[in-house]
Amino acid sequence: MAPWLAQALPPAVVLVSTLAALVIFVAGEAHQRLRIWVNLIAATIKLLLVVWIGLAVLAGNTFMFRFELLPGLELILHADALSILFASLSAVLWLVTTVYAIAYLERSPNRARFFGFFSLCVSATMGIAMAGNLMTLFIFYELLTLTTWPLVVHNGTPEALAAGRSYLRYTLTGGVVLLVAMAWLYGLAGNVEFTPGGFLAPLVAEHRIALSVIFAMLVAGFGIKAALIPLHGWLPKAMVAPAPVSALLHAVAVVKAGAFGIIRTVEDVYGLELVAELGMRIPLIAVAAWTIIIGSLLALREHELKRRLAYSTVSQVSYIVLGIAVGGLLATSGGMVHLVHQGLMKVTLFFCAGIYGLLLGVSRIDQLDGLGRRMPWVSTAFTIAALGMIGVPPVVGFVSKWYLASGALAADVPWVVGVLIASALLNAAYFLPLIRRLWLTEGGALAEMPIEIGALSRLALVASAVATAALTVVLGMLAAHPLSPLSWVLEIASGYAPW
Amino acid sequence: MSGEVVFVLAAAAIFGLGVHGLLTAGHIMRKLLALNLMLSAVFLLLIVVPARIDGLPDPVPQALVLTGIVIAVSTTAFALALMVRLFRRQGHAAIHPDVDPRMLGHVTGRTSAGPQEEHDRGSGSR
Amino acid sequence: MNPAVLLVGLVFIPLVAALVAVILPVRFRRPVALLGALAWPLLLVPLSIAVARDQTLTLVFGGWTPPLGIGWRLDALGLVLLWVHALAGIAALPGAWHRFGPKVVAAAPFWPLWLILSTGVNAALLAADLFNLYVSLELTTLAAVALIATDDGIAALTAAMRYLLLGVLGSLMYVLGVGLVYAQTGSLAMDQADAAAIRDVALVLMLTGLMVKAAIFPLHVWLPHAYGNAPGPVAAIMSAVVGKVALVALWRIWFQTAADPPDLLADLLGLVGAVAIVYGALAAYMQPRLKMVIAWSSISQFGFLMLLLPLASQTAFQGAGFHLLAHGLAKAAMFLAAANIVTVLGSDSIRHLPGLDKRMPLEAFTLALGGVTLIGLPPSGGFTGKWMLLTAAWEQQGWFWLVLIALSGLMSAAYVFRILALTCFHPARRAVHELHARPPKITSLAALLLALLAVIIGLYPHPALELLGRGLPGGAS
Amino acid sequence: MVTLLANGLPVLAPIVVAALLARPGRIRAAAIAAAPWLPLLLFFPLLLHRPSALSFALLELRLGADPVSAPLIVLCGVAWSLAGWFAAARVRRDRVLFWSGWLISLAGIALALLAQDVAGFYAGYSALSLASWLLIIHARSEAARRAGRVYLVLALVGEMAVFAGIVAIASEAGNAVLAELVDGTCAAPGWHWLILAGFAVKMGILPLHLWLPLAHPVAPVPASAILSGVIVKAGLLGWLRLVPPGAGGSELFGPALLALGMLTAFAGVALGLAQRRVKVVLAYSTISQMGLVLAAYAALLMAPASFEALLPWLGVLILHHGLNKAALFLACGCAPGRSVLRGVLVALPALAIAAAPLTTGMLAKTGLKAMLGEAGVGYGWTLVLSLSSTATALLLWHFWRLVRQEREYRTAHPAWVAMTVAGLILPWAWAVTHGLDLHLAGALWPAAWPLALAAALIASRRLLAPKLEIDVPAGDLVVVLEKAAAGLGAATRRIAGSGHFQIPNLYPVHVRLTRALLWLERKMTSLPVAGLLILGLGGLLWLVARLADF
Repeated sequence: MAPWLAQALPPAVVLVSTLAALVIFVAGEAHQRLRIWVNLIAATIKLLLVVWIGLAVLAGNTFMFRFELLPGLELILHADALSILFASLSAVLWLVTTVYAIAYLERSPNRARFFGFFSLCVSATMGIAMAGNLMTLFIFYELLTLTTWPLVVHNGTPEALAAGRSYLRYTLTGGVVLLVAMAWLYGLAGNVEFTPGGFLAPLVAEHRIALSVIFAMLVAGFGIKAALIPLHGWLPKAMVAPAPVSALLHAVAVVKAGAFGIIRTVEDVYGLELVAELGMRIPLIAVAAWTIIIGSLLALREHELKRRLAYSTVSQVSYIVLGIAVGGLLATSGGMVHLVHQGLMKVTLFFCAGIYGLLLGVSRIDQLDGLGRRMPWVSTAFTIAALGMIGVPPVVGFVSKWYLASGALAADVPWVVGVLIASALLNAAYFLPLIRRLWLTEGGALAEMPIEIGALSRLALVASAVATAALTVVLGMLAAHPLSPLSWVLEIASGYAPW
Repeated sequence: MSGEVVFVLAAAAIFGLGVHGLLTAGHIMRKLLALNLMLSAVFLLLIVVPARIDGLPDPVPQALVLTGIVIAVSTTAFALALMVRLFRRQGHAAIHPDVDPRMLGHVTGRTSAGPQEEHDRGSGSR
Repeated sequence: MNPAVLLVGLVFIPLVAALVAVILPVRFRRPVALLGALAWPLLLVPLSIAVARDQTLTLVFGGWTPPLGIGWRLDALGLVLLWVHALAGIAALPGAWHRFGPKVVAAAPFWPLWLILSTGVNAALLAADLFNLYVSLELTTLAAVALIATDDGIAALTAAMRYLLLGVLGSLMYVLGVGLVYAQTGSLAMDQADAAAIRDVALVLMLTGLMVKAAIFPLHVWLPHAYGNAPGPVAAIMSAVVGKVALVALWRIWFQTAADPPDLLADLLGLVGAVAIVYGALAAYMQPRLKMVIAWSSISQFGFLMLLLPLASQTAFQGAGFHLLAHGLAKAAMFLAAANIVTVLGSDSIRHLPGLDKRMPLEAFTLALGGVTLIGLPPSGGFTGKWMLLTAAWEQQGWFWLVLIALSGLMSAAYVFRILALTCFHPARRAVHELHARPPKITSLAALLLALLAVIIGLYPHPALELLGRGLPGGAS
Repeated sequence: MVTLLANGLPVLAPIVVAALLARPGRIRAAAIAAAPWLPLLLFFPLLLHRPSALSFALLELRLGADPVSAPLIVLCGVAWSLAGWFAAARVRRDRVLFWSGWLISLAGIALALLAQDVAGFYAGYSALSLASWLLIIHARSEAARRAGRVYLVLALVGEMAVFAGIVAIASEAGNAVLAELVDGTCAAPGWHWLILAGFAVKMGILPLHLWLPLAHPVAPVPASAILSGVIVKAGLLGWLRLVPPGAGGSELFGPALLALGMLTAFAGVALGLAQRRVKVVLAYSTISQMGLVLAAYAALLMAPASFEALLPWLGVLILHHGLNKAALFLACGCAPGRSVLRGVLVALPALAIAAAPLTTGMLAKTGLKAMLGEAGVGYGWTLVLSLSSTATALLLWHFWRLVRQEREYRTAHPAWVAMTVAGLILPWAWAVTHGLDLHLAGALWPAAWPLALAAALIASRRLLAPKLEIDVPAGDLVVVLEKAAAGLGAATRRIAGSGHFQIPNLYPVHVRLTRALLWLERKMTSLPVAGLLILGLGGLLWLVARLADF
């Protein structure tokens, strides 16, 4: 591959959607057709680019873009297997979510603003995926905060504004914590790129405590977006945003960015061995386990559909952290692959919840009665994704759980299996009643809302939900296929696993 | 007690008086007078303090004071003009510690929401 | 030719233009002033090249050496601020041009005053001796007060008067200090050979006087009303440079004249800055008017810049200098946008802001970009400055400063996002209905470009950092 | 390709047909018409007997029939088809729901039967578990909902226990091939208990039997038939698959399991005798019989060496109980009290279950005794085994009396007859084709005396205690547990409701702060204060500077 191409592609992946955002902002509200095309074309191009890079990485090419931001502080965009994992997830789901969002917001105001920030948000996510050092990751992480906030408050209702405030409070504080941690870390270690297995080991003799504190701060900073309890408070409130935003927040961008940051911290900055040596591994596992359980319990308490889904995210995203912290080939793979799997399942759930809300005005759980018959496709998609969350094979959730649990045993933390099982039971406890209501309870006298949405849009909405649901099943059924996320992740994890 | 010290003390006293006047006087005119008093004190000090032991006058402070006088004159003139403008607009020549009255709108005894919410909800009134 | 000769132009082009403008009939003042205001920034290009090569340029007039003669010198910090001045000034011109047309009464004094302000600022930045600095600062203050008074409202006049009185008090304290310095050392030069002697009363008087001018909390009381009530372009240029000129002078005196000030004093001044950061942000968050929010934000940011004193390292200087640059650009852009908003809505009460993003998208965008810089989110100029200061704090194990610097962004975020939420995302329930004529688009674009620049310098900060990295203000290291 | 098709089709076909149900009209009708006969596809892999590996699917899926699953495949193919035939005629309400549950269960059990790897097996098993829930709640009555709830909770908990055990295997060996587990490569014994307990839920082993007596009465008749006849046996398959005789240390807990099995056998009868509804009685009978199956499994654990040899006997046991129990359940839907012929058709499988001489039950008992003999347990256990026949006979007598009262008009469906006949023949055929030593003559007396004893007991009970009526609610322990759970829930709600945690409202602070700031600003803006501040700060700086000098 030509050197200039190896340099240009990573920023290109990031900039594609920035460009789209610019066009959308400049074109303004009126040019709907242009906006749709720009959105779709940019999403497709981005997907193709990611696939291209992915195949090239598979073939052994390296991609590296460097830019000296400050003296001794570089902006590095690179593409390793882990980047590709996250990038391809974002690219695929961006395409689907764009289709969904176009249909979802067919008649609503302020679409230019919405789609502009939507694209910027994906830009930031791509930047996070491609980041080659902590600083780059941080920069895009903050950009992500900035670009998602307009989406969260998009509706402009008092609740939305309150949610936006809460979101900012949490994420900006997280950013500050990260900033301090990074200033400290850069001071100690200088400007170092992500290195599989970490690069801090030489410092441990001298700066043991400092490294521990920095690690805790980094995890806390990223943990706010990853919604580790008790840093999760913003996530359920952010539910007031339009459904595509929730889907994006929960599946692609924000919480995933946090989880991805933790992955990078643990694997590429510290290295799990060092984390264990600092005595931070078990606490990290404990935090993740605690989040998994408490998140599920909180979800059980909610009667608002999207809020329940939100708490479910809180719980599920911690699987990723759990897998990374447990370590070893199996658990690391389980955690990383959950990045993709949880994304697919959760995006489906939110798509469906959005469709129910938009077309039927359904927001509470007790309004779900009998919807299976009225919207069989959507409800089937919802059911599949929910079952996947519980971990029912052959949906992808099972694959994650399988690897996580067996990895926990292999890494000699058997109690984690108990956590996973408890979580699966709790998941069942809060998802199965929904499924029962959908299919087995007679519908109430819920009047159909006057649907102001065209047939094509309706089709797009349903199709996106069905597509992602189908993907969850297909990826689960073909988990062992050499091109599946699982195989990809196993490849990555074999480079990391210290035990 | 040498002569210098007397001058310095005098200058300090005049400066202090000026400051007092500048801060506490009600009418702007008085404030400006106090200001000029302070200027005089400064000039006095500038002339006295750098005086060399050998008794020869140092030209630099004198040049400085000359410049200072120019500035003082222009400042006073400008301040007077401003005072006149203010007098014409508000009918008297004094300045008030007027915090923006709209800020009071925040603090109507509301119990349920913060000031910002008040703005958000559109029910704010003074 | 010695490039230092060009320094003359920086001061004399606006001065001469001002004189010419005063002489000419009112309707010619505007174009003359425009020429003058556009001409002197052209000199910055060769000057930048020269400074990049020679570090500092020194010019002594007519063979008279200081202390009697007048000497000018241009260093990196001065150059940076000159650029801010130039850029903010040029960006403010369209708005001023539109607002102070020949039929407006206030236009007659406005244009000459505008040029005199430029003269004063440039001279203050070039001043190589303490007294010269006093004269320039006084000129700047007077011009600024007069410009504020062009608004002619009671609020503006009162604010101007208060600014004038307190400013003069500050200058007098400063000049007292200068006198004492001269008495102690027999020199007025800023880079004192016998720096150790500059202590106590002299130093404290100068510092206090300059702190009043720089509106460092708790000596800030003149600023919010002055900026908040000044005409838009005036507020822009004032927030961009006028306060900062005094701050730069303070830095120079600190590092240059009083080369080895006690650490305790530095810590105290840093602490004052810390309180300013918090207090300013808090007050900004509670303001009911957009311009007041922006003005209070300046108080917070000036406090931030005070942190250079306790940190006092090359990295910290780079950070603070860069923050000066980014903040100047962003703040000017925000004031210009606010000016347009006032023009169109007839008010800048934040209650009238909802729906702004549809009526005035460029202004909303400008506010957003400027806000991002103020918060110091990456990648913006504000972030670069913040990061350098953080690094400096780390290098000295100054944990308190480190945490403070990190938290300052959070506090800025509170007021910035409050404004953004109101402007862009609030349902337009209470928005005003009658809109005034929109100022020409170029005014909006100028503000936007300035805000964009504030962000872009964060992506390519090397030239500025390179310049600032050569030594503390005035060449001390 | 053919192999793959033959192995994969029994799993895929039901899913495809289930998907077709979504289209109303002719397609749905065709799907329902085809559905009953899909289980027959299972015979392809059985006959082919050649496994195939799908390295891309799931976690490297392997499919194929083997001797362990063979009897279950036969049972499933026959019983599920006949019950399906019955269901096609009888189930009228909510057909889509019923048939999707039916077909997904079928796909699940097919996968569980054919999978040769751990993950595949688990996938099939859990699909089966969840989908059979749909069959249980089909009636949508309050009782059905309750039964569904209890079933689901138990099934999920059981499944999670299995999952824990499975990942213990996976952590050692990845997605292990089942056949390799026999060599003892599986996880530590602690995990075995979890696996055993998890599958025991499906089997209805005491005390995890709670769902059976609730579920069977509410499920449609054909669904009960397969639940009781086939699906419960999936638990046995799980045991055999994941804790095969010979797996590390498994022989240690043979005796305990044997005792538990026998206890379940008698307890099932005792609880069943106290029931008043036909299908509940049958459910308890199933529990009791599963206790015997557990005993058989325990015996195999204790004699791992002769596992291969005893496997056909296990097949007889499975086929015997599965078909006969299915026949009895189908009988419940055919008004057996209406004619003598129908009475005979009910009596035949009932006698078989009670292990009357010359029935398949006798054959099964012979097999059990053979197993116990191989296991080397004492004669006492054989006696207990015989006594269990007496107990079963008592229970089935109870059943007979109840079922004869069912005479509301219903046509007898040919599927019932076919099932009964299959129950009579297939176990014999299995025994013969596998060349088992039947000991017919020697088995007659051991089979006869327990029955005689039972008859004597029945007769004497009429004499001794005619009034004795014990009433145990269906599901026994469930009632207690439900009450406890309700109490706990109420208590939690009380606690949670009283001191509801609330974040303090920050507004007053906010207002106070604003007021304070306002006041401060007003003060500071006035010139005297401002000046004082200037002077004060200057003074402070001076003081500090002086201090620093010293």
